[in-house]
Formats: sequence, C-alpha cells, structure tokens
Amino acid sequence: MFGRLNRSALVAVIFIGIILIWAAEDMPAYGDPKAPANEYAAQMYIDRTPADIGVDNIVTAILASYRGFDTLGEVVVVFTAGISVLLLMRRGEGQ
Amino acid sequence: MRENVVVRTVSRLFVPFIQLFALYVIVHGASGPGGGFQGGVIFATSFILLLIAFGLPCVRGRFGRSWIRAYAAGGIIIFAGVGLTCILFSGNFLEYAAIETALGIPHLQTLMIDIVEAGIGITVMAVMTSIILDFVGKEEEEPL
Amino acid sequence: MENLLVFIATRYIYIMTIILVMIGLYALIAKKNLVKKVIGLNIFQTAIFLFYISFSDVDGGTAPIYLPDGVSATYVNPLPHVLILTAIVVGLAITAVALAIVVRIYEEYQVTDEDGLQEVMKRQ
Amino acid sequence: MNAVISQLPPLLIVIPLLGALAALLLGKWNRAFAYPISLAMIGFQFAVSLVLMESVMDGDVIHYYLGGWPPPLGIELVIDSFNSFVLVVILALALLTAVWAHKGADLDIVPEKKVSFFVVFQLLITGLCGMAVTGDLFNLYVFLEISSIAAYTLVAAGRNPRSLIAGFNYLILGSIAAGFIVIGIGYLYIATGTLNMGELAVMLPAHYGQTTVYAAFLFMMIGFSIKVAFFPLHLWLPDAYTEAPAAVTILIATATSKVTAYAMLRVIFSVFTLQYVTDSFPVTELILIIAAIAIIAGAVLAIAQDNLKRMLAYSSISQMGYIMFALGVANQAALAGGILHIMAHAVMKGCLFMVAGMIIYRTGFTAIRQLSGLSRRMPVACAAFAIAGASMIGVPPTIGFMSKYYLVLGAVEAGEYLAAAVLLAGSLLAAVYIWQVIEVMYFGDIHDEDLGGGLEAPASMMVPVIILAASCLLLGIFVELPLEVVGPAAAMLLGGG
Amino acid sequence: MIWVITFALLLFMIICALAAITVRDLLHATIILAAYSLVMTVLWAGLNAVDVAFTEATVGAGITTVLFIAAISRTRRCSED
Amino acid sequence: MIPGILPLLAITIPLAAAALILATGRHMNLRDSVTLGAAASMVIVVLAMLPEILAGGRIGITLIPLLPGGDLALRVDALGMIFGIVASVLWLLNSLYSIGYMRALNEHDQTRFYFCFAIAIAAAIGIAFSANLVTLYVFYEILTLITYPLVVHVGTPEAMQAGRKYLAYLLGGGICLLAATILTYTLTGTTEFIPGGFLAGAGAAALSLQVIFLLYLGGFVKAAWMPFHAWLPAAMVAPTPVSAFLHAVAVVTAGVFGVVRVAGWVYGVDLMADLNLGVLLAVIASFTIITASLFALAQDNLKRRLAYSTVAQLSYILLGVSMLSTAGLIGAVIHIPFHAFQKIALFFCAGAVIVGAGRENISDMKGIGRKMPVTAVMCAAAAAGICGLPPFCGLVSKVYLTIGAVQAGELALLGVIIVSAVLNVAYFFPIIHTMIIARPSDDRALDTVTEAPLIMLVPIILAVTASVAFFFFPATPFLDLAEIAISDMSGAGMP
Repeated sequence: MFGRLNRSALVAVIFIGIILIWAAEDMPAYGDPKAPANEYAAQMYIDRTPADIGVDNIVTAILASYRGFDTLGEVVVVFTAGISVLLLMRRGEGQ
Repeated sequence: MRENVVVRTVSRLFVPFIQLFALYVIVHGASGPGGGFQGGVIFATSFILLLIAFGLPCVRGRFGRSWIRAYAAGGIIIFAGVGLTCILFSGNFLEYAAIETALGIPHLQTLMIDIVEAGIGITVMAVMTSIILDFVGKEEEEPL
Repeated sequence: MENLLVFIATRYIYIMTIILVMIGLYALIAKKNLVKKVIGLNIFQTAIFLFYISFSDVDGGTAPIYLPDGVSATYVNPLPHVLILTAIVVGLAITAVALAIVVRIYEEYQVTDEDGLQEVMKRQ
Repeated sequence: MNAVISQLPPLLIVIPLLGALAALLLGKWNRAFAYPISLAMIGFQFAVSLVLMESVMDGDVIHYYLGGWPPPLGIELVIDSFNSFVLVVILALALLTAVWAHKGADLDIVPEKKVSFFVVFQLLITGLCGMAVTGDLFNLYVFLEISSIAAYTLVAAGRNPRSLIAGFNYLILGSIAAGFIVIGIGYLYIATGTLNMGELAVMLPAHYGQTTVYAAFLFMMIGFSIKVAFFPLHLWLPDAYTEAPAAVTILIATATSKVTAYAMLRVIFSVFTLQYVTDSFPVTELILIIAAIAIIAGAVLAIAQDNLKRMLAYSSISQMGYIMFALGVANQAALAGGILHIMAHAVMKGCLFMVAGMIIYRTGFTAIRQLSGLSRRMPVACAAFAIAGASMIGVPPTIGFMSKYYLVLGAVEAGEYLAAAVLLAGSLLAAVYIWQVIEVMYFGDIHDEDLGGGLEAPASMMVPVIILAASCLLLGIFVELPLEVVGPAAAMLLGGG
Repeated sequence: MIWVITFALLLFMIICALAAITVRDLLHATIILAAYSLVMTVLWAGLNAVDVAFTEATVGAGITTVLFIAAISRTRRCSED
Repeated sequence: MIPGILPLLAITIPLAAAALILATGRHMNLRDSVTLGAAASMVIVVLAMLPEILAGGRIGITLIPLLPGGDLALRVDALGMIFGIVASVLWLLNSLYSIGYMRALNEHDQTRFYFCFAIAIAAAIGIAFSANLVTLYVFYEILTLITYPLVVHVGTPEAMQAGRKYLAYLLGGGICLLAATILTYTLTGTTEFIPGGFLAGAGAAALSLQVIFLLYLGGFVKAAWMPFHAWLPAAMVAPTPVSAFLHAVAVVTAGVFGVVRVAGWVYGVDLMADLNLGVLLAVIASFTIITASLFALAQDNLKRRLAYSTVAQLSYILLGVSMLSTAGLIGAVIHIPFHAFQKIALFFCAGAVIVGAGRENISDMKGIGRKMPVTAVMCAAAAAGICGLPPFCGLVSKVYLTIGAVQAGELALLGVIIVSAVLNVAYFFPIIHTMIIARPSDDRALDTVTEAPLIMLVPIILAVTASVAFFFFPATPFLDLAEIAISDMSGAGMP
C-alpha cells in the first residue's frame, strides 16, 4: 500500500493539513458555548424563531424562511444536476 | 432483472409505506427532524425499489420522462411562486410575513413553509428518480 | 507539552476531521481511478461537513428543535446545520455529475483510470 | 417605478430561473421554443442589470433583504457600482454568446440535446448573476456551485469525447476549490459568528491576528485562485477551454472567469479589507511576483501552441495575471485598470473565441498553421480577430490598451518599476502569439483550394463578433463611459466598503 | 455525547476512509463508503444535528451508494489503485 | 468655420478614404482615384492651415478625453506643420507613383495596400498634429501596426521574416515610449507639449530624467539610430512605394520628429543641456552617421544602400538636436522635409529601375541610363542633393548644421559632418557612375530595359524640382516654419 503513494500529492495534502491544524489553534474549544459562532446570529435564531415564524424546528425555520434563498439555490443545484445528467448520459432527449 | 416473486411481492408491499413515510417526513419538517429534501429522497428510493423489483419499463410506465420533468420544474415553480407571491403582497422576496399581515391570518407562515417544503420534496423526488433512471437506462433500452 | 495536551483534548475532533479532509484530498489528487477520485471527493466533502457540524455543537446542548413549553434548554447552533444540509445536496449533485461523466468516459474509451486515458490519447 | 426597481435584485435571478424551467417544459413540446425563451431571459437579465447600474451609478448601494430578514439573520443582496458593472459586462457577453450559439451550438451539440443544453446554459448564467449580487458568503458558495455544475456539464457535453476528460478534470479541481472556499467560510464564521460580508468587514478587525482568520484568508484565496485559474493553479483551464464546445468556451472564458475574479476581489477588499491583507502577509510582493510569472509564463506557453483555442486559453492565463497584478499593486489607478481589464478581457477574449469557433464551424480547422490565407475566405471574421488581437496586445486606442495603461500607471505610482516593465514585456509577448495567427491568416498562401471562396459564417454568428470587435475599439476611444463606473468602484474597494 | 464514543466513531471513520480509497474492488469501496456515511450519521446525531444526520442517512448511505453502484455496473468494477 | 476643424479634417480625410477604398476595391480605377482625390484634398487642407501657423498662431482641438494626462487632442504648430506638409504632399506624390508602380508590376492585394497606406497617412498626420504625448503614442502605435501589412506585402518567407523584425523593433520601441509617457505623467501630472519643456519643473532627480530620456530614445527607434536600425534595411523587401513611405513620408520621419518634440517640448533645451543629454545624443548620432555611411558603401542592392543612407541622414537630424543651438536646431528641423523630398526621389528612381529594367543590384545597372535617361538623371540629381551639393536643398540644412556645430563650439561634430559628406559622395557616386557613365557589359544587356511609365516619372521630377526650389526659396515655407518652431521652443538664451 505505501509503495504506491504519490509523493507530491502527499506533500500537498500534508501542507494543507498543517494549515488546517495551525488554524485550529485559535479556534474556540470544541463545544464552547461562548464561541462567537454560537453566540451572535445563532442565539438570535434560537431566541426569535417562536415569535417570528412559529415552527418548532429551528433548522426548518432557517432553512425555509431566514435563509430561504439558500434553499432555493440548493433546489436549483439539484435541478441543474438532473438536467446535467440528462444532458450527459442520454444521446437524445428521449421520451 | 431476474424474475423473483419474493422481491416483487415484498416491494409491492413496501412501496406504499415508503411513500407514506416520505410524505410524513415532508409534512413533519416544520415540527421535527426532516423536511422536503429528506422526504424527497425517500420518495425517490421507493421508485428505486420498484426499479430493482420490476425493471425499468414498469417505472417508466408509471412515471414517464415528461412527467419527471414536469415534477422537477413544478417543485421549483412552487417554491419560487411562493416567493414571488410575497412580492405581490408588497413584501420582499420570500417574506412570508407580508402575506400573513396582508391577509390577517395568523400562523400562515407555517403553511407557507410547508408549501415550500413540499415544493422542495417534489423537485428532489423527481430529479433523483430521473438521475437514477438515466444511470440505469442503458441496460434496458437503447437510448435514442 | 501541557499546552499540546490541552490543545488535543479540547480539539481532538477537529484534528480527526482534518485527517479525514487530508485522506479525501489525497484520494482526489493522487488516485488514478476516476471512480476512486469521486469516492475521495465524497470523503473530502463529508469531512468538511463534519467540521462544520463539530463546531456547531455546544456542551450540554440539545438538538435545535423546541422542547415542549416550559422546558428550557440550551440549543446547539442551528445555522451550520442549515448550511450543511445545503452543502450535502450540492455534494450529491456534484457526485451525480461526476459519475455521469465517468460513465460516458468509459463508453467512449473503455477505461476508467488516468493512465489508460493517457495511453488512449497517445494512440489517437 | 422605484418600487419596481427595489424588487429587481431577486427578480434578476428568479425570473430567468422560471424561464429556464419554461424552456425545458415547452422544449419538450416543441424544441424550437427553448432557444427563444433562453434568449429572452438573458435579454431580460441584461436589461435589469442596466437599470440596476443606472440606479447605483451615483454611489448609492442597494441592499435587499431576502424574506425581509436583516443580516445576520437573513441573506442580503447588495448592488453597488462594482458588481453592477460586472453584471452588465457579463450579461452583455452572455447575451452575445447566446446569439452566437444559436448556430454555433450546432457544431458540438446534437439537435436532440439542444433544449437541455440551453437550459443548463441559462442556469450557468443565472448562477453567475447570483454570485455577483449576493452579499452573503454562503449564498455566494451556493451560486458558485450552481454555475460550476452547469459549467462542468457544458464543458463535457460536446460531441468531442475529449471534452469529457477535460470536464472531469475541471470538476475535480473545481470541487477541491469549492471545498477550500467552504473551509474558509467556516473559519470566518467560527471567528465572527456571521456570514454577511458587510458585517464581516466590520467585525473582523477585532479578530485580526487569529490563526483562524489567516487560514480563512489562505483557503479562500487558494480556492478562488483555482477557480479563476491564476497561474500555478491553472491546470484545468487549457484542456477545458480547448475541448469544450465553442459556445461554452466563450461563455466560460468571458462570464465565468470574470465573475469568479469579481468574487475574489470582493472577498479580499470587502471582507478582509486591504489593510488586513497588506499588514498580515508579505502578500503584495508575493502576488506581484506570481502575477509576473503568470503573465510571462502564460504568454510563453501561448506562443508555443499550435491549436488556436489552446493558444487563446494560455493567453487567458496570462491575461488573468493582469488582474492579479492589479491586486498586488492595489492603488486607485491599478485597481481601476484591473476592473477595466475584467471588462476588456471579456470583450476581446469573447471576440477571439467566437472567431475561433466560427473558423471551426466553417472549415473544421483547429490548428493555427491551417488558417493560411483565411483572410480571403472570411474577411470580416479575420478583421474582427485582428482588432480584438490588437486589443489583446494593447494597441491604442483599443480597450485593451486603456486597461493596461492604468495598470502600468498604478504600478509606476506605487514605485513598482520592475513590475511595470514585466507588464509591458507581457504585452510584447502577446504581440508575438497574436501576430503569428494574424500573419498566417493574412499573408499565408491558401492551402486547401477545395474549400472554395466565401466562407463567412451566418449572420447570427457574425453580428456578435462585429459588435464585440467594434466595442474593442469604441470602448477604448470612449473609455470615459466605463470609467465613470470603474473609478468609483475602485475607490469603493480601496475604502473597504 | 461521551467523548470516548465520539472518538471511537471518528477513528472508525478514518479507518473506513482509508479502506475506501485503498481497496481495489470498487464495489467494496462503495459499500465501505456507505458504512462511513452511516457512522457519520450516528456521529452527527450524537452531535445534536438530527436534520443533518437524517439527510446524510438518506443521501450519503442511500442515493450516493445507489449512484455509485449504478455507475460501477456500467463501467469496470476493479481498480488499479 | 469651427476652429480646429481643419486638423480634424486632415485626419478624417485619409480615414474616410480608407473606408472608400475598401468599398470600391473591386473597381481599380475608382479605387485609385479615391486615393488620389483624398491625397489632393488633404494637401489643400494642410496648406490651408499654413497662413495662420506662419503668422505665429496655433490651431487646436480636443477630441475626447482619453486618459489621465492626455486627452486625444490635436494642435498644429510650426513643427507639426512641417511634418504635416511633408506627409501630405509626399502622399500625393507617392500615390501617383504607387498607382504606376503597382499596376506596372501587377501586384496582388492592391486594395489592402491602398487601405493601409491611407490609414498610415492618417496616423502620420496624427503624430504631426498631436498635442500631447498620449496622442502621439496612440498614433505612433497605429502607424507601426498599419505599416506592417505594407512591409510584408509580397508575402514571401523573407518578407515575413523582415516583418517580424520590423514589428519586434517598433513594438518594443512603442513599449519604451509608453513607459516613458507614463513616467513623465507620474512625475509631472501632464503630458501636454509645452514649448520649452515642462519636465524641468518636476523636480525629479537628474538620473531618473536621464533614464526617461533613454526610454524616449528607445521609443523613437523609428528614427533608426544605431544600433537599433536593423529593421529599416530589413524592411527593404517591401514594394518600393512602401520603402519610399517608410523612408521619406512617414515612418522614420515620425521617429526623428518625435525626438525633436521631446527634446524641445518635453525636456526643453536648457534641461537637455543640464542633463548632458546633448552629448549623449551627439555620440549616438555621430556613431550612426559614420557607421551607417560605411555600411552603405558595402551594399550592392540599391534599395539597401539607400536604406543605410537614410539611417545616416536621419542622424543628421539627431546631431542637429544634440547641438542645442539655434542654428543646429533649425538645421535639424529643416533637414526633415529636405531629406524627405530628396530621398523619396531616390527611392522612386530605384523603383523605376525595378519596373523598367527589373534590376535591383547596382552592379547590374551598368549603362542603364542610356535607356532610362530621365530616371538616371533624376537619380543623380537627388543623390547630389543628399550629398549637399548645390543647387539642391540638402545644402541648406547642412549649412545650418555646420553653423550650429560652430555655434555650439563642438568641433568634433563639425568633423563628423565633413567626414560623412565625403562618405556620402563615396557611396552615391558609384551609383551615378554605373548608371550613366559605365558601359553595359554586353550589347544585348539593355534590350529589355525601357523607361518607366510617365505616371511614375512625374512624381520623380516633381520631387527633384521641389528640392531645387527649396534651395532657392528655403524660406517658403520650411525655414520660416522652422524659425517659428525654434523660437517657440527656446525663447532667449540659446547660443
């Protein structure tokens, strides 16, 4: 297995890994509730959803309402993939 | 696909339940885990099961290519249509609250979210089925 | 040394995620087989998703679905979940397109690895 | 009227999206319906972009809160002088490409596939529009992926089986790039807790110096550099441009690469701000060095090519070096030059690729040496090639000269004399690779006598080419018009806004 | 979640990932990838991301695997690396 | 009339003519009469501006804002007028001649030829009338590119090779000019030509100004100063009217014109002197004059010999500028038109020999004058003019240059002028000797030789007549214009 390692790819990957680990140094500890990521917008969502939207699942509230445009984009991605596979795989438009 | 009575029977039994479950997942999205996307994928798996058990012509027969396309587009049209309706009610795009205020019906947003999730589900279901059909199409028939 | 231990203890999940990212990336770059590359792509993407999810977790938190009235709880950060839901779909779309291209390449050239493709190209 | 304008930003994306669906459904019914719908939708987008540009020209910025949720809760669309300019440029190019593709797509796309081809074509453009107008990083990623998936597919969709390999490699590298961008976005979110670009710009200064922010910057830069194909990361580009269907090459070379470059500039200047970039890395020098290498190496590689489209592809690598150069210098004149070059390169490279496609359409020739004496068969096309080529070299008074002038001016003002010299040398090399084509076209003997006389392409391909060639000249002469938008845009970027 | 379980799941995933990219038989690799996805699902459920876990279960272990198998059945099952 | 319409007209006439030429390309006679008509009307337009310029006025027009530091603007002054007259009048002569030449040799792609020619003239006029460095640069580059198809007109591999060399030198030069322009702009914030220069006030270091001047010199590689002259002899593969165009009408003239412009209107005489740039220029010019004359001696191909002669003669102009004295500068400026008129006659003669006898090498031309008397005599006259013999105008400029050298107190320069005069005679006399005096090698050698058609002879005679006329009346208009130009640029305080 190790005989077939691609050296240059390995170097590139390790380089990327080192940057990632280096970046983790200043990241908040795992599960830290005081981390900025979990404080600012996240807390707003948790606090406001019942009043603003009134669904129980916060993820759904964000998905369909707060960041609905992202979701529209996501559906378009799926649609694009469908047409893409159609365009690629089939020689003709078919029935 | 080889003729296999057991597989066919079990599939025929299971497909409605899978589809029912998919619908539940879509509708349930607002209050629990799940939503349009997951439900759509599950719905698509029911067709995959049909495909495995009965082969391509059967699935095609129930679910023609143009229908797939219409469903795929229809889901997005529902989603975008809801968004555009909000503009008609002088809100921003996707601003469900605008409709709610304009019509004066409380909790309309929940309904909107359900409609949107349904749209997502329809598109995802159709597209996933279409992709799978495209992938296996070669074995069953010579594409045009 | 102690710092390092603290670092590992508080961030081990990140480190293992990073290892997964590296494995995926390596397969993506170095593997010759096209399907293997797509498998690598999947690992790479899911590893990134794991990274997002791991920083969304909060100690003692619960899933971001409101508990019945009156029960107060700490909810984990829901935003990365939404982002990753979207990203998973995107990843699926890319996988589908990639596999479609692989199948078409096989139909045209009857090979699925880069070495074979290079040979075919040379022969043309 | 104002109420309508205020709703335009989402309509710019949603209406064409519905148009694409309509094209698909009606195209099932009758194939002839798909193309006009696509064209109309792109035309609609172009019109909208003009209206938007007109309304932000005096320095206003349109903020549109989707769903009515202000950031950081919701997604925001932002229209300012910079991105409205980019929108107008790429949509104009996309419109012309679509007109060109009416006949040009016959070349590589079988008739049965044309409906889905144009649907994907339009989804690509819509994705690019989304990238241009969004003010939210993750939304940027989503639209980036829409346009990328469409681009991978279109590259691989041609009759030429080699396009599949090019498309696959493009997909792999593009996905790595997208992955890096997502990692970068994640780091930024970890550091600040928001995804909105405007808020990030405000909140980031408190976190300068964190390794997380550094890494975010690095990953996003690497990712965007792959997408834009900046020099050492350009590996997907030559194959993709060469093997893709002609119409797709035009669209990717003009619209996609420009919007991605826009996104990169946006992230650097509007999210991280110039101050941060220069303070934390020896980055200006580094970017300048890489840009210089890109300019020279791309041009030298272009000189070495025999395939016309591949030559143009390497030329793109060289020309993208100019935009990178603007980044490295980063003063008012250079940035104005860089933004102007985004437009200039789109216009002239679009024209060149269109002519290359027309040559293939009419003669099937792809190698430069086969073009001998072509000017007698296709005089108008060759004249357009000569004009756009002159612009590529940077001959006054073409638009290519104007952007280059500003870039050099900026470099000299910044005291980067050596870099300015490299830029000028690059245009000399451009002269070499463009000229070897023109020489063959105009002064070579006609090899293949049985091709006969007039081979001029049909009018629907000719009109866009003529428009682009004319704009190479006219935009250069009346450079004040684009500068009215470009100048404020550069100032805005420098101001960190 | 108890950190030992998280750790074990992560370790298992790393092993799965390594195996998926090293085994020669692509069908095996695909199944291992499905296992990887399933473990990922468990992990995400443990990290309180139930929606994402649900999606990954349907997509990663479901549709993706089907796609891979469909693609492999139309191409070649064995890989040189 | 709107002020400033005339210079604009002078540029638009050839451009319009170019479009018309393309449109009427199928009909040879129509096309050629378009060329002639445009040339004639342009002469009228340019001469119409003459009275006002002679009265010390200027005609200016700003077309469009182009770049910071340089709108696309035209301004006619005395110096530009000189170049303008040369270009427009010689275009007329050259058009007449080309029609005869191209038809006689039945050349291919004549439409392209006339088209490029017309645009090139527009560019040359643009250079002459440009009001600032940016405009100058724009037209300069256009001139470079549009003359390329002319240079490679024959399309042989040799021609393509020459064309590449031509482009490499001139585009490289163009880039130097662009760099110099931008540097000038960043130093001063303007590129407007100001009599007496504007760089002096910039307060830049002497070294950087010297470097910028070197860049300008590199930019004006069109002046063919050594060692960057190789493109000019290489370009000799072009048809003769093109050679005439390169050597007399526009291209090299544009180069030396640029040097004079920059010396007088950007740097200013005083700054030039302070920076010792005169010395630099003098060294380059002297080196070029002597070396090029020696090279010319060694050429057997008539056109190549003439080419090296041009290289040498152009450096007279640089030499005159380098003296930085009134007489020297006047000599330099009037040498531009005077050399142009004589050199165009010489090239026309060379072309006539090609058409009439089909010969290009001097050694093949023995006794050719017996069959082509007009050509031979005119050739001798023009050669004498360039050597500086009376009664031809070449003498006038040389006298001024000599006086200038004395004024400047640079006896070395005087030596250069004298030596080169000897060399001039040495390379021109053999031509005249072979053509008129020598006997043909055998009797039948001249059988195929005939005099060139009348339409080619007329321009030759006109050019030679002009050069005689300018000897007797140098003041109309060139010397007057030159004096205005020099007083513009120097004011008081020059030796």
